[in-house]
Amino acid sequence: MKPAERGGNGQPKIGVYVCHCGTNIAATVDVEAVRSYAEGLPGVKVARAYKYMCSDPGQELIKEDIRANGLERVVVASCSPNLHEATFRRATAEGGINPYYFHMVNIREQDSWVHADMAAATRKANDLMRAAVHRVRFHKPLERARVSISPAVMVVGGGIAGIHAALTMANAGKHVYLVEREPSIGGHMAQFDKTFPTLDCAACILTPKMTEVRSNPNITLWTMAEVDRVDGYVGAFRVTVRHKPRFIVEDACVGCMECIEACVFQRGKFPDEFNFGLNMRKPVYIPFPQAVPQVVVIDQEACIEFRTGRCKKTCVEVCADRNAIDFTQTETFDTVEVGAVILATGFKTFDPKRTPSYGYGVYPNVYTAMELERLVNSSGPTEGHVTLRDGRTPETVGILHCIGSRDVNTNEYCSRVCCMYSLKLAHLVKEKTGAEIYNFYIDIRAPGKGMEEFYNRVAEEGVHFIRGKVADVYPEAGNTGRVILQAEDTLLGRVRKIPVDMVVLATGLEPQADVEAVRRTFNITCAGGGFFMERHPKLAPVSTFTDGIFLAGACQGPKDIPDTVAQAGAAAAEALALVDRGYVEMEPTTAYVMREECSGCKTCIPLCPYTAITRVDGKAEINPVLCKGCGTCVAACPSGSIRQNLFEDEEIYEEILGVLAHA
Amino acid sequence: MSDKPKVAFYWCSSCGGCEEAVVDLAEKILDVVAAVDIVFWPVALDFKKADVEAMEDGSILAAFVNGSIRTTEQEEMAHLLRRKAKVLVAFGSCAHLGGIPALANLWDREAIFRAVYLENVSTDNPDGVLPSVSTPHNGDRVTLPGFYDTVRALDQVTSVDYYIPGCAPTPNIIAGAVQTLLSGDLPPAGTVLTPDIALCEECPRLDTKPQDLSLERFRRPHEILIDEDTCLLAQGLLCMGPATRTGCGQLCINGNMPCTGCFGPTSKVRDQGGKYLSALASMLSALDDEAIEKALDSIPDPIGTFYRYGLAGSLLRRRKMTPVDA
Amino acid sequence: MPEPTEKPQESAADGWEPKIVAFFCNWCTYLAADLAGTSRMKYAPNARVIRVMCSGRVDPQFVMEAFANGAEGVLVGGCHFGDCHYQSGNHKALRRFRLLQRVLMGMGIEKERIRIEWISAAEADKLRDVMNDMVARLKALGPLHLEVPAEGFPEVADLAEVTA
Amino acid sequence: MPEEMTTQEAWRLGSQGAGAAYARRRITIDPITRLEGHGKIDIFLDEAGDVERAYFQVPELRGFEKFAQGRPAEDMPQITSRICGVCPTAHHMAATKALDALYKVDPPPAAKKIRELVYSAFMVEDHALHFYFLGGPDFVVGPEAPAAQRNILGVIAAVGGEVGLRVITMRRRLREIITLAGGKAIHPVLGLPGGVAKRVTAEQQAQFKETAADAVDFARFTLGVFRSVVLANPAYVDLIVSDAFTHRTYYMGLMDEQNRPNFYDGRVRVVTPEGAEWATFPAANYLDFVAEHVEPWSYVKFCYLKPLGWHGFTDGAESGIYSVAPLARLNAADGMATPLAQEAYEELYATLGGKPVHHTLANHWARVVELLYAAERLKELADDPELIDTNVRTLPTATPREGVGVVEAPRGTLYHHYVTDSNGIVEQANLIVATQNNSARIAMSVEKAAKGLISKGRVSEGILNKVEMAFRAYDPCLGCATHSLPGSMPLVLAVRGSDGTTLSVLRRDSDGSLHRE
Repeated sequence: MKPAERGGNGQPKIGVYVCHCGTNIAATVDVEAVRSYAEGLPGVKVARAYKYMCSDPGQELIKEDIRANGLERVVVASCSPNLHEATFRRATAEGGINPYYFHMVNIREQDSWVHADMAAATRKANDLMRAAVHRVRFHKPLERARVSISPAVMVVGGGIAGIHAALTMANAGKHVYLVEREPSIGGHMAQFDKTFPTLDCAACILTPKMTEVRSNPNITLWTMAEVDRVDGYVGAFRVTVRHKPRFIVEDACVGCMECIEACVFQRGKFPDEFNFGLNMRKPVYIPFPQAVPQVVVIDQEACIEFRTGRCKKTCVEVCADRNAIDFTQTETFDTVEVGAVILATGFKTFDPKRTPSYGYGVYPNVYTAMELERLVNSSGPTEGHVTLRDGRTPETVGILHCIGSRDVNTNEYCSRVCCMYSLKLAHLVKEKTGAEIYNFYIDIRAPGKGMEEFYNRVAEEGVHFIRGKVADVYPEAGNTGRVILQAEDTLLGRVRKIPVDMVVLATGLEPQADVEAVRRTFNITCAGGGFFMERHPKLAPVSTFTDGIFLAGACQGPKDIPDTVAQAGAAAAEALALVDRGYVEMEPTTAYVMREECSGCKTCIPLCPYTAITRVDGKAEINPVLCKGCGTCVAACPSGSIRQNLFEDEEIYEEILGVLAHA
Repeated sequence: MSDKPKVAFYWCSSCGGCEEAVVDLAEKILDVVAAVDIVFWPVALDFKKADVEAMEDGSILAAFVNGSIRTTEQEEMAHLLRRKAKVLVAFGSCAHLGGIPALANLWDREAIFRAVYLENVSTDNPDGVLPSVSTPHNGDRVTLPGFYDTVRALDQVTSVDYYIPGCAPTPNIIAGAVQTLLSGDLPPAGTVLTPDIALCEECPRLDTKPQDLSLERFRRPHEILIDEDTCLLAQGLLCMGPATRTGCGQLCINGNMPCTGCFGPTSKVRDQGGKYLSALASMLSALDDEAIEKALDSIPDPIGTFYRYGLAGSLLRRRKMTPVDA
Repeated sequence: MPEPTEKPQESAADGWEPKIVAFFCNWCTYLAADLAGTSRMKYAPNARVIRVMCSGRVDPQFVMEAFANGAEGVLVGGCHFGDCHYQSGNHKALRRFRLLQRVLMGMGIEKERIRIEWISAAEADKLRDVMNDMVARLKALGPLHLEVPAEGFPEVADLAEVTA
Repeated sequence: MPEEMTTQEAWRLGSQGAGAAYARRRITIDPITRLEGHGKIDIFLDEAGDVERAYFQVPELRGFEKFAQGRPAEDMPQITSRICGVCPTAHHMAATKALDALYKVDPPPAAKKIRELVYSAFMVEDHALHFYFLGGPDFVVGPEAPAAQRNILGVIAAVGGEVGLRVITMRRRLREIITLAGGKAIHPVLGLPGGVAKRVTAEQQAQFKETAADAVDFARFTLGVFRSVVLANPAYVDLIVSDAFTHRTYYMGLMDEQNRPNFYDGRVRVVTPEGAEWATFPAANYLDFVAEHVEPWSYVKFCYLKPLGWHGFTDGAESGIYSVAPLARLNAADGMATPLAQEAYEELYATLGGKPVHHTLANHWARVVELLYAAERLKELADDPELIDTNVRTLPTATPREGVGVVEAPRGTLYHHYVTDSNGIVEQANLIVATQNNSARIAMSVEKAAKGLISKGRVSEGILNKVEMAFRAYDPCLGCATHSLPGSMPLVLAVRGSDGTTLSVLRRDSDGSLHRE
């Protein structure tokens, strides 16, 4: 552009204020010199120096000059804008002009405090001042846009975190869509027997909440459903949900389970996922007794009708006029608009096959902790009897800690719950079998309420603790079915070989397998270890960098149930705070397209990390709500047709010319 | 002379393509001749500068000057015509932004003379004779105009009212501009007399460009078989279209070759190359330094590519000569 | 209206000081510069910082404009990879920067005069070191005379005289 | 004035080159031509008032040889075409052929045909431009006619308005061929190593056929005009053969294997002033035969035959000075490749007394002969079914290093020579531009004309047109455009004694009127 065309809005009246900040600035920068220098700059009508500009009298100066001298622009040279930009913008607004007619010069953190030579520091202050005066002439009035928020919310994941968050918000009167990909909600907690450290039964505390979800009129529960895509933005996410066919008409099914009885398969023939294949189920089944919804599901892979099309369909006969069975069901989709989303997609347990030395999948009596949870559970595959695959009841059990945790070859982090659930399982097994229990641990980590006490209690019960990692697991000679655990006891300083009937691997927690896909769907980031990244580890632990998307439970990192529930509550509260306000206020520093100058070349579209740019009638269009104002599209637009509020090319060019004194 | 508006044409450092462009008005040129008095056209009419000097200042309606400023003589004529013309029009890429000859700004006079007269393979010049601004002849002198170190665009020598871009400007652009000027309804000074929008807008291939174009590297035209329908950028070719004014009728693209940017940038851009390199680098998929350098190696001549016609008119204007270059 | 400007010093001998234009991203490097202040670190006063939201906003034209108007060096500061507040602005900045650097070198501007650094909000010491190091290198290089050599341009007055 | 001058002083002095005060101090004919900048002639008289020395100057340089360095070779066809906007196609083609050689790649047949088609269309169009708009008027209207009529409008007046329109239309249609097949008429874009960027469609070929057929008729018609206007007029024929426009030099041209001129491809052939073959060589060997000489008073270099050496501005078998362009090509040839052109060729030599013809003005006639050939060749190619074959590119595989390309530009043999690194980036470029080959002979023609027409300080009024004609006969690029619009090239001729006093000033104004001052 030719200089002639850079006139901007002419020569507005500018007020300049230089802050002493006591001696913080004045000791190194000749404040008076800067003030008088500024006075000589084009457009400057008022130039004052004051001891503390951020003080009320200081701000009053600005307001008064705007009123009395009709200032149209304000420049304050003081501390970092990160401290007081908001303050002076407010003062500018209260003076009666647009708050964005203000610009701030940082002569403290980035000048007086970092330089010793007064002449140089003053020269620098002059340069920055000149740049600000140049720049502020081009400032435009800006408004913070308000976007109204859809009151509905969505919770993804029906584990304890999702259940708790959903109930909290539903009870606050918000409509909640709860999306769960399994046939029933409940998540991992539903598979636990007891919960540490209090040993109350998981089902007993979880089931009521599950049924409450079912009965709460504010909750739309979608099981066997997954989020397919997310469009829109905070306040107005359009979420498309894919429903996998259940082959059962949910509303028609009363959960009588007669169809299961009547199935042409006399007994279970297919591994029961809920019990980790420790027992078999039929093609038509209900995941577990307390399942919510109480609705059966048909396994398409297993069902004869699907495989041959020539099944007697005894199930249909018995279902009779309820007509709940529908082999014709197919995938369906729902799209709903929600103001906020809580991700509670949970975790997956570490697969011990990845560390073969422990013999999982090789020796029948090596179990994972989750498998043991089912074995000790009275409604589990063995009705709560700890019975080995070879039918024996174990007399010695080895529990190996930190499988897939605190290990550079698998996961470096501590999974945080393994120590405690190992103690819990040790207690339960001992209680049920009186077996000798050996815990092989690196450290026992028992922080938190009642944890250490629980550790002591289990220790007193005579459970053995061996400080050391098991190096090798191999079968005992003579086909006893037992295996030898070899480990170096780092306390005794010698290698121990302990034969056990049963090995339990305390597997760690890992991000869900599809965490990357989910991350992309919701446009959030993952931190180290692959768990979803919170906006700030301390001050914004349930928020993400994408406004309106919150995190609850183990999808953000390994957690026990109390922390998960607490965090679910926090996420619910954040989401409520957002949707209850009814609107979101946007920073105005967004990018915008000069439509008539845009050639529609599409250069900008893939650059936006927030997919804020779309092509409408052959031209780029930026959604100001999605735009976060990074300006990368502005820098990239090859025809200069994209601009950015408060960071207009002219404003920055003027700053450049301004700081270069002999320009 | 009649009271028809007076028009002057002049060439500075140029190839004559701009004159050809005028001749390519074909039948139209007779209309132009009918509409104006051409009072000055070195290729056509009285060249005596004295006559032009004798004219009243501002007595010429419009002076169309093509070519960049390379010699003292050209600079002098630019100033003279500025004085005599109400409206001074920079005609063609060279006058507008320096044009291809401004690539010489990567060197200086000495380097160019050396290449042309001393180090040239077919030149036999044992005594190292160089052209001189003044050669003695019997106490008199045969003189040549001075040859500057730097090629300049017309508006770097004198103030310019309008620009007609292109290498060469196309007949429709010229006809349109002449009409505008004769209409008396003049656009603001400094206007480039073509649409202020990039080439892609009119490009027949735009729809074939993917929305999420990301390139591992760029291609050189001789490396690939160029598809005649697909966006050239999408084929990895460095097409300057997105950073170049439209109005040319996409001649090069219809010729199945990438745009090389002769119409210059839009009015919102100060440096065509700077802006476009920003856009192009953004398209690259490379993430780490090594991959980036590798990808950038596929642009063997960034300056010659991004400033093919605009080096003189760019923000930096010329190369800073260091002793190493001498 | 003519505005007061600082008269440039020409050589290290008469106290010439290289002038650096710095573009710092709002979330990392600018905060690092603030931290350097609150930590009362001391560094060379040659840089003039222009704040942008993201290093991805730095248009190569800004850098060229700076050099064209007398900057002896340009420093771009952004977040470390993975830390970008806008996910990948710094990646885009780096790609543009590397290509820009090639162009500038082709225009006779030494590589050391243009620099990009990833400085997190916590790395005040790195900011200080980068500032000092860059000033030292620029002093070693000496002034950058980019303006087109004056001898190539007889004053209009001279020409008038000639043409008279 | 001191020999040592500051640059500043030198520039001011240089600036005076265009100064009017300067213009009246000696015979100055400015401008005359334009290769890179417009030409200038300085004529110095001795005490006796006779011509002591005439300088033909080209006061501008752009330095393509230098700024080609560092550019990718494949950009050369487009960059070097900017050497000349009148014959960009010639530079584009020479550069493209240099790329073929550089990458050792042979274009598919269709590509070669498309290239030559574009090139032939260009030759017809450019020769027509010169004959009607530029050189032709000297004859069609007459060298003695009022200057104001010696232009295209005069031609139209002489031969009829519909002819003028026919010329303009023909030219436009020919340039359409270049645009359709080559992208742009001014600075085409089709050339790539190993072929062309774009194939020709069936619809386009249909259009090309039509235009080509008309072009042949048009060329015949033009020959007719030349016969009736020039050959029918003994005065013109005398003028053509008059000694003032005659130099006995070597002649160079690009020939096919039967030694017939081919504009696009072949071997370079050079004949002696007697017409005997002196050398024939492939483009790649040009450095063994062609060299350039530098004079301090012009930015243009002067070509000569290297083995013979530079002996100053003198003609004859001993001097290395040679000539190119239409007449030179015919002199260097044994015949023409197409029937109509062959006829016209024989007629020319029969009329002018056998080969070689040394009369510069015969270039106009030779140009018409070539116009016929180009049109006939254009038709052959336009009718060729292979023209629309879709295979128009052979992708280069060899590592580039060095390549020379040569074509016959309308104004003579044109050499492009590139040396690159292994990545195809130009390290060295050498360009011998058509008119450069002629510059020595042009300088001689000018001096000879001046000497022949100025004596004892007396200046015949005919000198201006004659010097101009001598010059224009070479068609040195845009200089010829002096006739493209009403009016004529203004000339100022001041005769000055050695003492510096002005003896007389003769001036011809744009309206063609002559004044003594």
